[in-house]
Amino acid sequence: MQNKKELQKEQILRMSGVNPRKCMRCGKCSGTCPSYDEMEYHPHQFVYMVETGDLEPLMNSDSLYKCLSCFACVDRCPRNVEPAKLIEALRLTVIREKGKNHLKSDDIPALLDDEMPQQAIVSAMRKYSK
Amino acid sequence: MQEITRDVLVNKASELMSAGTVDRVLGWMRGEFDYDITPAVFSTEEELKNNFVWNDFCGANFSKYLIRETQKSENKVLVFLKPCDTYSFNQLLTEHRFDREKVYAVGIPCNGMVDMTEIKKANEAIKAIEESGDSIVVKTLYDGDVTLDRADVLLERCKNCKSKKHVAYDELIGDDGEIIESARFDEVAKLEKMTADERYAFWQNELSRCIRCNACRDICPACTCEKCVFDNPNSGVENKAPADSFEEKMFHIIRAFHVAGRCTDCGECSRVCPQGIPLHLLNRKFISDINEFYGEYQAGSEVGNRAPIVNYTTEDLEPGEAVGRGGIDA
Amino acid sequence: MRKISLDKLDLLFSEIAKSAKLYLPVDTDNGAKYDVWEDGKKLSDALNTVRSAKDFFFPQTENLMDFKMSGKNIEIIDTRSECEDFVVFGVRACDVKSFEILDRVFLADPVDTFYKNRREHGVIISMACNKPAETCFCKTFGIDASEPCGDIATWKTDDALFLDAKTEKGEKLLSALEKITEAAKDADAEPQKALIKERLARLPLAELETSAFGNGKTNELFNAPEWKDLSESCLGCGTCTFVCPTCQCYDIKDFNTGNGVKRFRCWDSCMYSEFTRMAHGNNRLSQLERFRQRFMHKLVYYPTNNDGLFSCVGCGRCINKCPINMNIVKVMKKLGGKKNG
Amino acid sequence: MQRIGVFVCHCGTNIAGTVDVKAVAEALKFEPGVVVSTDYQYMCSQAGQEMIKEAIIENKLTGIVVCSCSPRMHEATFRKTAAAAGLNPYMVEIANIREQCSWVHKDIPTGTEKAIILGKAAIAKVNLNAPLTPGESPVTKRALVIGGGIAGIQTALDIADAGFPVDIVETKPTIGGKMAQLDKTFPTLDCAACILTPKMVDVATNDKIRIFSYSEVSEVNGFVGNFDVTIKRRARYVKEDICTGCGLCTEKCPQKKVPNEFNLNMDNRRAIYIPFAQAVPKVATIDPESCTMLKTGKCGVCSKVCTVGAIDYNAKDEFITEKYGAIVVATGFNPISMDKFDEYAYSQSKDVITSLELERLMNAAGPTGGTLLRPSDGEHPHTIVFVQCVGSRCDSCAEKGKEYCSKICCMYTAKHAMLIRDKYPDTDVYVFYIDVRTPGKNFDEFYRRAVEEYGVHYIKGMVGKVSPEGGKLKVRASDLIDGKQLNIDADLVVLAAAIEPDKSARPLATMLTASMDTNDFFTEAHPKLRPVESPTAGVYLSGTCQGPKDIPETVSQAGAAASMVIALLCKDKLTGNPCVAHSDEMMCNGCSTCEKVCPYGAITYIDKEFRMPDRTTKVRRVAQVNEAVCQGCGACTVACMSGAMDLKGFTNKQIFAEVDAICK
Amino acid sequence: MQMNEYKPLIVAFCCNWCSYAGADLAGNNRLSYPADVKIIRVPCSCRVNPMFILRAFQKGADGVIICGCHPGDCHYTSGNYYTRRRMALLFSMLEFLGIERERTRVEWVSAAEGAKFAETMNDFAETVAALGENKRLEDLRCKK
Repeated sequence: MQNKKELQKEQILRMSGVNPRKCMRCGKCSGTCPSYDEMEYHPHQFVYMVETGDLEPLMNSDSLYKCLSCFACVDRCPRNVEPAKLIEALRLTVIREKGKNHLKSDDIPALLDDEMPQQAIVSAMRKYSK
Repeated sequence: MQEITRDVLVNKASELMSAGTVDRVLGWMRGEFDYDITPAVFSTEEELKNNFVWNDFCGANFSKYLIRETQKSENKVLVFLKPCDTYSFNQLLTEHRFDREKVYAVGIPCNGMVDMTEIKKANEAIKAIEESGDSIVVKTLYDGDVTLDRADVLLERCKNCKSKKHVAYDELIGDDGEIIESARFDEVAKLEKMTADERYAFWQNELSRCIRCNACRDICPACTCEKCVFDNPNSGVENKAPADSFEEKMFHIIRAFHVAGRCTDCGECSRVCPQGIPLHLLNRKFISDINEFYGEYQAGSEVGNRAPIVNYTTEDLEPGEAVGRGGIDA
Repeated sequence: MRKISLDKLDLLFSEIAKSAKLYLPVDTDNGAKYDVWEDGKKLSDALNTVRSAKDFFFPQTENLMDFKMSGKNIEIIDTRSECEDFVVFGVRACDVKSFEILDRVFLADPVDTFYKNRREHGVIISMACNKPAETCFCKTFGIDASEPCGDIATWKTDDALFLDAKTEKGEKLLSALEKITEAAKDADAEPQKALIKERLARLPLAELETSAFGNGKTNELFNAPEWKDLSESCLGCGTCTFVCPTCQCYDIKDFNTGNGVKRFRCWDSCMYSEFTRMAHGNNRLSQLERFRQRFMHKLVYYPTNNDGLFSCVGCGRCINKCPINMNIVKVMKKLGGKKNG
Repeated sequence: MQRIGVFVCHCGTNIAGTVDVKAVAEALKFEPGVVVSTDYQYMCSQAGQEMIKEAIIENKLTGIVVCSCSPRMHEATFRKTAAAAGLNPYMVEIANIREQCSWVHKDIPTGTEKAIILGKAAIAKVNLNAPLTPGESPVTKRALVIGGGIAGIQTALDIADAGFPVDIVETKPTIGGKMAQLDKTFPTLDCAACILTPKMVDVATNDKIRIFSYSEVSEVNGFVGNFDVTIKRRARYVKEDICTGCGLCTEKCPQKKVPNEFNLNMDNRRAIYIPFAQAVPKVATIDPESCTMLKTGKCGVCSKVCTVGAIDYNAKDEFITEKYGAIVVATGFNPISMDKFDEYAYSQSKDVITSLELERLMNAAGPTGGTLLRPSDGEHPHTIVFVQCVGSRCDSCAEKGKEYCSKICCMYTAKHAMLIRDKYPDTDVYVFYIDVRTPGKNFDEFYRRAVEEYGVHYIKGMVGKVSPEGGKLKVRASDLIDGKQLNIDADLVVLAAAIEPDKSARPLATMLTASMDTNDFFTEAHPKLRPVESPTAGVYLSGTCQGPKDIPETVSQAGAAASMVIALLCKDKLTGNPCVAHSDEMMCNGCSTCEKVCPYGAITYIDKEFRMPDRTTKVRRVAQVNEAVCQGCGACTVACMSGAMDLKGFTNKQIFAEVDAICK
Repeated sequence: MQMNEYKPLIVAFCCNWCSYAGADLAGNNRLSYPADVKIIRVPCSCRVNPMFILRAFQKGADGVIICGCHPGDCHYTSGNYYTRRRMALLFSMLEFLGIERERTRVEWVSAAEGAKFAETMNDFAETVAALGENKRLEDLRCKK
């Protein structure tokens, strides 16, 4: 029997289609991330920690919701690792645990303001409307 | 019944002969009965007028005759090609077997050819055969007239026609057709689903009838060797008659292997086998494997194509993976 | 003459099979073929078998002898086993005639002992052709399909089978069958014979005749220009030869089994490019020559050497089986001048 | 019938321990063709070989079978033995009864039985052996070097040094290649020109070497020792033999706005130009794309100023065909295009440059005269960011970049950083790296000096984005060790672009029938043991056309390639492996199937006239094997359905005989 | 070892550069495998004609194995790639005819893989022994 952690890791990898072993630890994802400063864990750490199975801190971290899903990391990764997809999968894993949704999609309209770029609204819907 | 008439072809041939484009015509010559049609070379309009036929029994594929025929003269020869014949035509060109410049190819549409063996299975003593639309009327000496549905008595290769499209011609009579999604691999798939014992029994029964008359080989447009290894006393594998059931298998496996990637699936082998062995299934097995392993490939679809068996990629599947797939059991 | 009702055919077969292996034509998916009779096997209604009956006396391959090597010694082993008696039932008139043609080759001096052995052990029960086919032309060669030869001749009517012994061998067998057959008058089979004769006369190839061929026509026909056109489409396969009841050419080959050498003979075909290859090469180099050889042999050379007997029996198998539909009829018509026009 | 001698070796107890050798010799006595069968302690010993020789002469043997160790061990030995006794060496077969019998089986009956069978198989084979003579072909004692960079130059010099004439074909107007564009070289920091230009002069003055500059190979025929190569000499509109290289024309040409490719388009040249001062040959070239005279027929300034009358506006491309014994490919590399790396703003800012461009910016002969200035405003940059692995080590699925490591970037970046810090100590230099790879003599020391002595900031992490903003380059990067995202305002960003083989390599490989890998690097005959030979005989590889290399490596390979060439050209005749394919023309139907599987291009087709038995003649297309090129793999023999193609020494019948003997 | 002492006859075609050397290395290291395995040396696995394989079965072999260099390592650069395609098609055909698929095998054995060679041969011999005698591709005349 696999323990829960391993199952969860496997599920995340399957959901995201990401193979973290392809990462060569260049850090370009983190070098490119616009939310870097907001994050406790950075894109390259996501990749590394998922690979080592260290999921708990990631799932408990706000960093999950700091990712803008802008896919800059996906675009620039030289190894096609696609960190954003991995983060998305982690986020979904958390959301699927009952009551763990960070925001409800109904809450979003109230948070909108004129300054907010359309892309952010779309990605917020993408993240929270599940 | 064929959609174009004999007269259209005779006129076309006469026209090309009198224009000096060609000086002879490879065509089908009438026989004693309605069905015993022989490939022949016509060199006068008179001969054409009297003896040229085009009907449901013109199965013969002329492509292979071009090898011999083009060497006879510097002048062009006219050849009528049914869609499936054009694939053999291209394959032979790919293998440099005749000079394209010496041939004037006229593509003609084909509604499928009728299998005389099939008709004779149920009807003996046939006086005459009349074609009318989708039916065939068989007039017998003792049992009166029998009307058959044409679709039921087509040659196997025509029931599973793979293409009504001509892939080579200088001139086309009628409209060109399309490549057809046929069920031609169904029979192969059916065999693959059997157990090994059943398959062995099937082939043992079929191949044991082989009398090594070599008709399959000699009609085959892919078998154009100057001398076949099975005829060459120096090849080390020459043999004449199957003295043991092994030799039947050896001959047919090696023949199928030699034409693998070159066989256009014209079906002549099965058509001519006097013992009714479904030899085309061996070739189709190779074709379906090639399609599955190395991507779709139709021999003869273009001149100069490189067959998958003389090609490779570094990622090909291993021979161990080629066996025991899908339905094939242990 | 004896007769047996058709519903008792199985009884007849089982009775014959008691004393000898019985072969008879049975239906298969691919036409009729001779098979060993056993309970349940039904006599085919087909006009004739796909392959001829010559296989019984002159099989496609036949072991002649074995050689065994030990050290530098060679031992020669006669592999012939005594052939058991057998009966072939339902042989058509044409095929029966073919045995006569083969006999003249194999039983003439030097006698082919392998053939002779099989011939002596075989009993031929022939059968008249109720429904001769459009491809039949036995009449051309003087064969009457309503009066077949053989050891026993038979006629099948709607309800009975008439049997008539023609040879000593046949009489012996027929008398052994007396218990299950009943006596009949020769006249009883006459209506059937008449029907067949009438049918034979109406066949499309009934008028085909041989006057242009036969003894001494070699010079006349050998260089005929028609050979070129006739042979043009010939593939050089051996189908006609191998279905032919009278083709009798064979090759002798050695096969090294690893434990010794088997010397065997197998059918050969004069249509093959390797036929009669000798030290100097082949003596017939073009398909025209090979094609001509086959028909000249049947229609001219054989009759020349055999009192005018043609070595074709008009069975029509080559007409049915040639991949390109070239056959002896077309040859005879083309070369036979006006008569066969 | 052969007269075969069988010699069973005891190999001390190596064989005799598990195989009853006397029984083997006895059993094999009666095999077909065997006239003598005997055993001996050590067949490979002097005495053993003498015994074989005597037996050959005494028994008039036509073939021998030695039952001994692996043919990989002593086949050559026994072939020599046979030859010494007047027997064709290819009439020898070895039955491997040691490695494949006595050593792997335990009990004597089993070992003996198997040894007998192996012996029988060898006898069955030798019965069908035919004496073989290796084919001979003459060797044209001239080499062709394709590419005139440091690799080509070194190869040519080494070959010429051995006394053989060499031609260099170079597409550019001058030889020198990439090295000529470099400023300094690692790890010694000597100036590239100082070490390269003397070699270029050596080439120019060496009477064994001809340079075909501004030329390319357009056709290759033939085979090892006998290549026929057609070289296209592009029209340069200046007569090479007359031009003195005075340069007057290049000063007077009114067309001044032609981007100067030698300086990577960072400055301009004229329509008539000499790429750089030390160019070899030092001859002007007119660029027909830019020349007003050639385009409109009006101008002619260069012709007027030329004192020797070297200008020829009517020049045409010329084709010359020359014979060569060997060909060396030295087509070199180029940095990959940065077009797909938008995140580094290469196309948006002039101040984002590649390392090769930096070389020119730092070079005294470069656009800035050797002072490091920003291309955009000519200001001195104070903060310089180096980005490593741009386009190298990318995932194969990624659309941009290459999968391999470009190998040279780590070292040249250390060099650049060090030079900049040395010359402009007020400059901050950051190097963003994934790994620093410095395997090479004095390489790591060199890198450490950059860090320790020159204070270059090496940061593990990658630059994610460069955005030009207010005259600065905002560099956003991660520092993986510190766990920080860095934002640096840089003045200059230098990209260590991956290198790729020159585009001319692929069509050349096709012409040479030399194989390439998926990245278009030439494949070597063996990755470890034959690294400078291509699998195609007579074609050798020099420098980066085979894979990324630095200068010392390139020069070593160039020398190695040269020595291979010299070894080849020293021979008057080439003797091949006689176990080559052979086409039976009578059987061949000319279908071209064998040609398709031949990895060496050894099969060609001719139309041959055959006398037919009926005294007519017939022209048929038939395959012919070039025995000098064929390596004897046998791929064609199986592809050939008619069995016309057979392999000498391993014929179909021989292998059938072995199978038969084994399966007895 | 089989109870009935039935010993399959196995023909191994080994390419000269890798697998034959691998077999030699197995010998050097005294790694045993059944004596029923008999090796035929060919220059390259691509020299193996399907006719050789059938001939071996005809003459009484119970299993045929072809060994060559690993893909990518062929001494002749591409020979084993052709082998791979040819044998994939041939083996699939033999299976189609109802012949036991375990009787034929292709294995890539390098010159350094003496142990793999011995293991492969042991495994193959065991597999073939489990199948019993080759009945489906036999030539009765060649039976002892």
